[in-house]
Amino acid sequence: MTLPEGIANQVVLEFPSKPENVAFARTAVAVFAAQLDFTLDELDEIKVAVSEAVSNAVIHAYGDTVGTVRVEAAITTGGELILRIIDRGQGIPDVAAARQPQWTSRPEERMGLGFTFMEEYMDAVDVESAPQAGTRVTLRKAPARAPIAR
Amino acid sequence: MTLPEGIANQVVLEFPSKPENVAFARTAVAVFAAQLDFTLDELDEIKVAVSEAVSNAVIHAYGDTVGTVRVEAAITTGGELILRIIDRGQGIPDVAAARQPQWTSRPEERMGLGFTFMEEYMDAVDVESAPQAGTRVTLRKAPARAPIAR
Amino acid sequence: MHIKARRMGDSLIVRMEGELDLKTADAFKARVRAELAASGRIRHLILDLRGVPFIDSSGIGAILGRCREIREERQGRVIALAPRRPVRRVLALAGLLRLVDVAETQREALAMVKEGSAVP
Amino acid sequence: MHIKARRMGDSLIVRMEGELDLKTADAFKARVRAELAASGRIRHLILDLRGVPFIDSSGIGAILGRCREIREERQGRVIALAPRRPVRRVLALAGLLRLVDVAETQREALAMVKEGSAVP
Ligand SMILES: Nc1ncnc2c1ncn2[C@@H]1O[C@H](COP(=O)(O)OP(=O)(O)O)[C@@H](O)[C@H]1O
Ligand SMILES: Nc1ncnc2c1ncn2[C@@H]1O[C@H](COP(=O)(O)OP(=O)(O)O)[C@@H](O)[C@H]1O
Repeated sequence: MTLPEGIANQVVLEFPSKPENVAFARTAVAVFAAQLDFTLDELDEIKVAVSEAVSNAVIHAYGDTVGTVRVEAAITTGGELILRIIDRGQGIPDVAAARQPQWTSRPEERMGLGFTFMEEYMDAVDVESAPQAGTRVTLRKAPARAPIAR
Repeated sequence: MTLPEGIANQVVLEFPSKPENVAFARTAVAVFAAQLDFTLDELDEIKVAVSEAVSNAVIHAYGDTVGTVRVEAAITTGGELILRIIDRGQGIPDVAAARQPQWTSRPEERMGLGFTFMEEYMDAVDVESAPQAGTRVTLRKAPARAPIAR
Repeated sequence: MHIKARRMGDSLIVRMEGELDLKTADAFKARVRAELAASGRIRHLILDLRGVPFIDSSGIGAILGRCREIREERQGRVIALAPRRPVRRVLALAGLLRLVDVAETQREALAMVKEGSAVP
Repeated sequence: MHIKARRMGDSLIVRMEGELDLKTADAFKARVRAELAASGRIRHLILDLRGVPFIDSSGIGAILGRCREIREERQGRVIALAPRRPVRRVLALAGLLRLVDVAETQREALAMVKEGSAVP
């Protein structure tokens, strides 16, 4: 494994889109993130953000079927955490709308707060999505007490 | 992700062979294993076994270079945990010798207890290895209080 | 997630142990609904969150749904009992503290539902 | 892994916080060696393991190496202070309890090295 330029360490997780794997994913990512100097509050925030992004892949991406969820977690040489949560599901037709607080395609069951929590708890959120191809959510966060070196 | 016949759930981890990722791997596997009804002692045992197998891939497989370590963790429909720790490194010339207690190729630094700990703490240990192709260690364990259904 | 529920006067006290997320929210929801259906006397809901180390928007959604039922159908109150720091922060972030009061002890929670018996 | 070391009489007390594995064993080894090199008065090693939740064969190897140095070069004893259950089980499994005595308190550990000053 030659690490990409600017990446100090990296782990990849792959698992089926089952609800019980949401806890696995957020905990595994938090353990990896702890290689950086995050506070406990920050690690909790990362857990929530991962939980939201992975829950979305489980609920929204594959309808009633089970697909693969891939989580890439990297630590840059500058000390920033970059997370990518990737599915090969149905995609988001209108990303800008979906990111609005309280916007949800399932108003009966969901609150539409997933993206809001990701925004609130991470430094940056980026969403790339294509119909029938899937969705890739990129989340970034650096420890507040050790600003990233560039 | 169509799960293989007889597999109820499965996660894959991939990471570079760096010492700091040993803790990541054992913790992530333990979190996944907790989906079965293991006791805390059993989860500790699984952590030790994973730590040994992943440490071996980090120390022995790739010499002074960094390679990829892959960990596949599966739960069978019968309720057994199956772990595969896979590297594409130099392989083990004589597996039977290597598995002997206190046998190590690095007597200055190592104790040769890794395989012994794996044997002691898991129900079954299987080692496949080929020179210059790599090593695959398979570890199995079922919760003692809930014997596997077949 | 382990859930225990018991009634005290016109309050239902639900004690949870475990993380409240996509996997576990349905069990919580089903349990509270079953308890409410079983007893028309229940007006208030006290959620004992001491054993809950984590919550996300799926868990928030499950709590919010119960708030609506309690407040609209029973004209009662929902009290969160001693949420841990990460859970408290998420409750605040979601704006749930406008609908749910926080008590630090069960005694305090029971006093809260006794004192003001109307929706606050 | 945080390591603190201090000398009390002819004992070196090393307190560790964190998991003792491939990543951290070297720091432990280097620290004890440095302390031993710095003071010829040290005869005994007390390893305060209260803050160590995990150990594997890499950690065992690091402790065993220190045992050899203490016993052979200083004719002293090594005491494991209050190892937690998973650590204690691995120490036993590795056969290390033949070389290392276990004390439950620091007081007990210090009494142990005082009483029998020879290798047991
Ligand atoms: N991975 C995904 N695949 C398909 N659609 C998604 C995905 N993630 C989010 N969405 C869409 O975006 C909407 C908003 O997401 P979110 O803010 O997390 O709220 P919620 O999950 O509560 O609906 C979802 O309702 C869904 O329609
Ligand atoms: N993944 C691996 N790749 C190459 N060699 C290995 C691997 N795992 C184990 N070995 C060989 O087997 C020996 C015994 O392994 P083990 O019992 O874990 O002891 P130790 O790691 O302390 O040497 C090692 O010293 C090494 O030579």
